[in-house]
Amino acid sequence: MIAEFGHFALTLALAVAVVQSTLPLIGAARGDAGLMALAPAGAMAQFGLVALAFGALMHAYIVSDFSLAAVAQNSHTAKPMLYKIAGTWGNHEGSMLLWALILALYGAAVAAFGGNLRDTLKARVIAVQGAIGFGILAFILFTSNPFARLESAPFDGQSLNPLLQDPGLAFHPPLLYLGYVGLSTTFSFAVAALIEGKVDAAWARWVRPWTLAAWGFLTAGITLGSWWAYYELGWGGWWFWDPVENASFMPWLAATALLHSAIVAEKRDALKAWTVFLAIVAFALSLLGTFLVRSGVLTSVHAFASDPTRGVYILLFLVVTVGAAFVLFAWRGPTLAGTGRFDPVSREGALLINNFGLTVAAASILLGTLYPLFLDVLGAGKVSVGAPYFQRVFIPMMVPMLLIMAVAPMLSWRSANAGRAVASLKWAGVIAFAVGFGVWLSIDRASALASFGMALAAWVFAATVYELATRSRTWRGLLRQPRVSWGMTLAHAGIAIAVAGMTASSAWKVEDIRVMKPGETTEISGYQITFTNVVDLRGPNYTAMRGTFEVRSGGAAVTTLQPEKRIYDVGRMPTTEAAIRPTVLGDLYAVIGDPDGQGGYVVRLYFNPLVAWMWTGALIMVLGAGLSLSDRRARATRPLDASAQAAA
Amino acid sequence: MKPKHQRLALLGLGALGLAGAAALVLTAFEDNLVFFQTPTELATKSVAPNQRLRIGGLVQEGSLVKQGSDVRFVVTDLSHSIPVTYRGLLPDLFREGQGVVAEGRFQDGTFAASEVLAKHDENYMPPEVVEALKKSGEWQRTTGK
Amino acid sequence: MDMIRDYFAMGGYASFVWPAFGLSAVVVVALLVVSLRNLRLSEAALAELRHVTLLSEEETHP
Amino acid sequence: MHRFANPTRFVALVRAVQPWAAGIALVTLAAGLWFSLIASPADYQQGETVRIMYVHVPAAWMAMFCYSSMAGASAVTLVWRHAVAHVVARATAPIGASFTFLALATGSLWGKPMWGTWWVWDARLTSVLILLFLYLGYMAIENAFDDRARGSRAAAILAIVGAVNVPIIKFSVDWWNTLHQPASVVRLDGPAIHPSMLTPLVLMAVGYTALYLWILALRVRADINMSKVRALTLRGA
Repeated sequence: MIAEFGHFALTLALAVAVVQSTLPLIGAARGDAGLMALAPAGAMAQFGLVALAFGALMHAYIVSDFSLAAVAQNSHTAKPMLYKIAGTWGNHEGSMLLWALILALYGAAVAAFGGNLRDTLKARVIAVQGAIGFGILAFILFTSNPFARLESAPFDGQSLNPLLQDPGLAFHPPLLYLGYVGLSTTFSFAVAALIEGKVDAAWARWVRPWTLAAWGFLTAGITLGSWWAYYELGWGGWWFWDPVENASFMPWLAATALLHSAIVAEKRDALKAWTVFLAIVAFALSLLGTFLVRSGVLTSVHAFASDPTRGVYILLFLVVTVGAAFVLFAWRGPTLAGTGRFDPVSREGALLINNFGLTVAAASILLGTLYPLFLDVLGAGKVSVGAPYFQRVFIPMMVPMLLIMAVAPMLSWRSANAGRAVASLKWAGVIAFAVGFGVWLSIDRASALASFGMALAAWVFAATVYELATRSRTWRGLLRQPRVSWGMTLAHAGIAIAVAGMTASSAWKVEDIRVMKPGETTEISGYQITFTNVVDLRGPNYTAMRGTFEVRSGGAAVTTLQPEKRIYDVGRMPTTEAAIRPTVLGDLYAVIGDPDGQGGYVVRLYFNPLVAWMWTGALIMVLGAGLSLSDRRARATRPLDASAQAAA
Repeated sequence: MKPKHQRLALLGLGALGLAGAAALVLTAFEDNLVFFQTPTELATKSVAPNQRLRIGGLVQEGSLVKQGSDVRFVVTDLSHSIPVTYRGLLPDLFREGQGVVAEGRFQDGTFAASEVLAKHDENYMPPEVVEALKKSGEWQRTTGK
Repeated sequence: MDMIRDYFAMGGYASFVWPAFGLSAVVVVALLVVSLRNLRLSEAALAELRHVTLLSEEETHP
Repeated sequence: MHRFANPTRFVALVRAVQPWAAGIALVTLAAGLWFSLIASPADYQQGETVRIMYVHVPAAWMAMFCYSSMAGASAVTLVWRHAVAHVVARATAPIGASFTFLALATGSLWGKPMWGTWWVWDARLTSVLILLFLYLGYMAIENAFDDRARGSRAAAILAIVGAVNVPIIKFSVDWWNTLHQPASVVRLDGPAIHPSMLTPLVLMAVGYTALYLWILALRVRADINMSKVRALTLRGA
């Protein structure tokens, strides 16, 4: 009964989306305030209805209503409650409903917080959101209905993929979607601005907080996903340049570029058409990510061709949405010429380089991700473009970006003296050299490249701190810094820390794979590790084999590591639970594998230096985004139509 | 600075960056852009069984055996060689000593081709000249055949 | 006669050689003709417009 | 260079060049055709099909030459905003597209008997196909707008970005294993082609280049005429 209720709410939401996406547009074109007022009401109604539907689906998962096909395929009575709830979005149907829910949430947020937007702009933004919502809701209802009933309900479900039964992954999709779908708001703003033919400082100011929020969630979501891969897959790595990872990384790069270009559009009335273009591209990449992950093309183009309904629908949706936006951009974009002139060497110039670098990097990742698909379509055979491609393309592109990133905040707007800016950073340069040389001399496995990476991280960090110091001058000035600029400083410092973590963990990872018998001791990176015993134990819905390792350093006991190998009752699928001891200097990481039949076990031990820095850096970046967002100045609470009124 | 110079600088910078990025991408793509692989390249890497691929090299002199429409020959790059079987029509340029590209998959150590393409070299000359060169002993493996 | 027939047979490759030359000729000539025609049309349009403007200018400035 | 930025002076130059280009084109193409179809020998390997080379290779060269000219002119348009540079780029596009199409079509006619296939997705053929798409995209963007000034900038940017493809086409046969053979004429250690075959090839190449200049002159003049027509109509309206 509740499921039918949810289904009904979803259908109603589709009807609301039709109204929300058409009438306000007509109202805005005619100047009819009554029709325009439908927009916020529609957005609120849509959020309410989709939330009801989502609640109904979640209820079905909680009470294990196996008469629903989606629940029967993805849940099980023996699952812990957290994973029953997380199971709501741990599958295709539910995750698309989550997508729709978050989209409606953002629409409602624009309606709620957009009190001082121009009426026409607000109506148009919400209408565009409604149109996207219509596309997604129609997709859910016609191709992936989560409320589809089974003829006869099975006694128990087929359970959730054990790999996904993990707290990290339970919260990964909602965070990632808050980021992906958050970019839809920016997209709607861009399309609305194109319809209006006007992009001014007020518009740019409105777009920034939405981009910032989306960017923060996206950063958090990607980090959580990476962290999950790190401890759950048991390979000791944290990023595999897997197409699914790339699908979330490309929108992040575009959103980062957008954050920076929106600043130029707001402060200097330049790069306006470019900013609008980026807003479209960022959401296009989000949709492309959804398409790649949800259509099944990644496993095989042919599998996609044999069961095409879902994939073809998302592809069509992508082509129509983005195509319409690009046509609109081609038609109206050239009218968005800015008035701001600037020298190549200036803050604007540096931000432009940032945009160029990020865009080209995103494009090269896109190429590497799609190229195998193209070849497959052409019948030219299967190839995999692996991590080496991405490393060789992405890292060289990021090096100059990081070099410039340190200097850019020191440059003045319009026209700057690059020599003076670099000269003022001489201490940062000295620190960077000291770090680079220190690493080179003190670590016997230090390659030139890794030392350079550490020096680069030090350079960015020192320059960021120095820039903050010159900006605030005194301790009191430090406290008086606006939260927006604290946000920038934190984000840049976070990047620096994360770069150090990435460099160190890639360059100096120690890996030891061996067969050990209980009682044996081995040594890795200065730790003596004794394999004590293996016990079998019983979890809520799995059995596990748990190995115990005593870790000592110089005779003193450090910790006990207990990696597990689990076999879930349903599906009999094994998973690996790595045991990790994180420290500031590096993670000790242990994985226990299969027994060799002679009393030994395959054991993998890793020492991953500075991995924690990566997560810390990412957290600091998210913190920076949050801090910026909490600043009243970034939220543009005042009516900012001064320029429009002046023009009228 | 004049707008003209600003545009020139932006264009120059953009072109430079784009060229650099293209170079990076092209070098990183490496063997994914090659149309075929030589026997030596294949000797150094493992090939999944039943994986479709293209091999390229010269048809070894004296290796061509025809039985009806079945053809057997050996593709070589002068350091490694691969035996090939094929059933079907051969292109006109196909002959011993000439370049060839075969598409197919490995079956028990021999390469079962489903398509054979001839690859011609970059030398063009009239037959009489070739004869004359051969007579005078100037004809070298590297420039022809 | 045989010589001519042999020549047109192109060593058995007539169906590849002649279309290649024919296609090239057709495309090049078509491009040339279209460009010439466009030039003529544009010149005619310009001449007519000049004539009209001259006339209308004469009308307004007697 | 800036001297010819003035349309009137530029048209005078074009008018002066046009008859010479036409004359050279007609004479060299006539001589080139005579050499390529009658007075040159068959190849020791490829037999008579080698004659396709005399229309294929010059067309391919012109495809790249036209694109380079178009990209260069587009760069001048963007930086110095010279209107005539843009006229040259716009007039070049259909000529370059025609030559690219010819290179692909005649190459296909050559590939079927010699390689045994009309088409393969190797680096050379694919990059030339992309060149054709770049030309078509340029023309589409250029003509998609009622207001000509709007489309021209987007088209110029596309032309410049697409210029990355030109060196890729040229060196694709050296960088990667392709079915297409390496360069025979433009190479460091001198041409690998017998003089009796080089003669028709060079004649045809010169003829194609002169033909390009001739057609370019016609199109440039028509284009400038039409913009005068538009200006007059606007003033009249």
